[in-house]
Amino acid sequence: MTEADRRHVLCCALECLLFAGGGPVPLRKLAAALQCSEEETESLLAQLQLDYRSRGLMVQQVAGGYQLCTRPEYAEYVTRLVAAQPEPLSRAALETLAVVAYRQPVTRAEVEAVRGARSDHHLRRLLERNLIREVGRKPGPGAPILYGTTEVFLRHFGLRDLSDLPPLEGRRVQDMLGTRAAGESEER
Amino acid sequence: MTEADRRHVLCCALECLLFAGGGPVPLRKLAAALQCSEEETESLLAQLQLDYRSRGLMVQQVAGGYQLCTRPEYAEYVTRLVAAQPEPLSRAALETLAVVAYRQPVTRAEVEAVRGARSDHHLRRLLERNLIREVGRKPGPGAPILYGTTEVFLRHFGLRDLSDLPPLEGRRVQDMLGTRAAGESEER
Amino acid sequence: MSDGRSPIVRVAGFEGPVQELVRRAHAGEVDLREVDLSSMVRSYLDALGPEVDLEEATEFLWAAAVLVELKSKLLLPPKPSPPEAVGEEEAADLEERLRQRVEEYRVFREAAEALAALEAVQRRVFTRPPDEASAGELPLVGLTAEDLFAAFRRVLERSEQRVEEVPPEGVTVADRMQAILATLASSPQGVLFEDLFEPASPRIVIIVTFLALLELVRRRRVRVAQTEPFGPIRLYAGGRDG
Repeated sequence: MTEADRRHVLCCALECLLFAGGGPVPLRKLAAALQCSEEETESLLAQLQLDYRSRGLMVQQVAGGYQLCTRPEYAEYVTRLVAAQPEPLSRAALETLAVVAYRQPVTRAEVEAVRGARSDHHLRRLLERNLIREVGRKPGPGAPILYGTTEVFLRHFGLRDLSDLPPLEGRRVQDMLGTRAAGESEER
Repeated sequence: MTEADRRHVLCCALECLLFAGGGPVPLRKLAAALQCSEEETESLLAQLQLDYRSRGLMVQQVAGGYQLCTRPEYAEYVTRLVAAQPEPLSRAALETLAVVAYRQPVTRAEVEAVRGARSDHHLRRLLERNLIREVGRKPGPGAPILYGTTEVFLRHFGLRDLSDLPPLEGRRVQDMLGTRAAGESEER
Repeated sequence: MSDGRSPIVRVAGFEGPVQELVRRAHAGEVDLREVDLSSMVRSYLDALGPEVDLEEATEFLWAAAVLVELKSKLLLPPKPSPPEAVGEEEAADLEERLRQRVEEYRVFREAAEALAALEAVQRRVFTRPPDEASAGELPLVGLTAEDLFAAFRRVLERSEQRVEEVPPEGVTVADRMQAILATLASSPQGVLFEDLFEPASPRIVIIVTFLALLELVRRRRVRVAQTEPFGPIRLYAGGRDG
């Protein structure tokens, strides 16, 4: 088998893996299933993405992995066949979510201090939609609940990970706002 | 737009439909979503099948219609990927799931009344694992969230369809299991 | 965002597209407290011809609302801070605190707008839903879930008479799994599906037993077989050795 043939087989296999995986599949798992290095898997992913240029599907890097999805330009066809996606979030809910996303872990009181508005209703809705979750309790009086974002959050916005959050004014909002200590670097 | 371009767009759209459709999609539905005739849809399917010759996926015609699937020659790769099974549910989570499954739609309070134990944590874990979902709100004070099972649940337990269960003497199993009062007949 | 046709406004210290004014106000380059918003609105309305560009008017209205909100935030005292934030506040002067608060809020509002844009794209993207093909993980040999449920229903019918189900202490899926495995281990010839369920059990116990059985099947600890269509369902331990 020539090297080109080998690459082609792996590329087809990769397509199968992404298809069968359903949701986002981590690079590590893809490489293990292909039995090749993560570097080569990345190069195969790039190849596949290229092959997909003129197709209906595309590879998306989201929530810590890779997934197949339909290209946005064909959305109208798809919505004629399957139920539309869930309702978009309201502006207030998005604001609340933004504070949680960039400030996590964060308490309700901290969210409300930033927004200058009551946010318990929005937090509850976001919890229900599984976009945020309780991640622990803040030490101190009352031990208020700390909130953070979920994998569903990353998928909802098509984000690779938290560092993929949109930067603001050329800087990462996170850096600008970061009150997090250097020790808390369990960032992915 | 030339005829060739039009065909190409439709072919990409068809790929999206088969992909997002999940299972087999009847020709009639494909044609309706593409807004073209069934004859043309068939010819587009043939075109797509041709385009797929050297790919990992293929179009399969099954009883209910057409579906995308992985080519059998790549089965070993896919098997390696899915072999890593998700961790089993905790016993408390399974209990909670049992109550939701057989009592749906059901509120957290109802689940807890049956289990005799707090269940919010388990409900959240089940939500995260996509085994249950919100299905609405119960009318009345506080309008508590109603939970039901998902497709992932069906898949997890190898069930085809919960609501497809044959009625038992005109009633569904879930009615039989329900201890819901006569007033609470918000049957769907 | 809207690069199209932002209405031009003229106020003290600024002349240009209204969106630019909003941006500068956000950035603190224009002191809104010095800007007469009501005259800005009036002159815009005066300049409106008979043909109103609805999109442009909407954009102006939106921008004006943002400016009014922003200005009110600068002029009005802040809401009392929630309890836990109080102690953390430095004894800065009111204006500085206000400024920080508006700035902080502005940053998050822009972040929310960016997220809304991402959401809009992602809503047009569809992933593959779980389908029946991948349900093949579950080795239900020659059996559909309906067969199992039909059997389950028979069991339930027998138990239907009981009025209330008090959740019995200690009935867990794990316990029932152990019990099923123990029963099957002592019956190499297999056990009838129905025999797993004690008809006098509360329904919740039957349900939990049933779930336990499904879980065992999923884990391939139990094999399910039926020798003929609609025939009795037999359960066997293991499932790999036969």
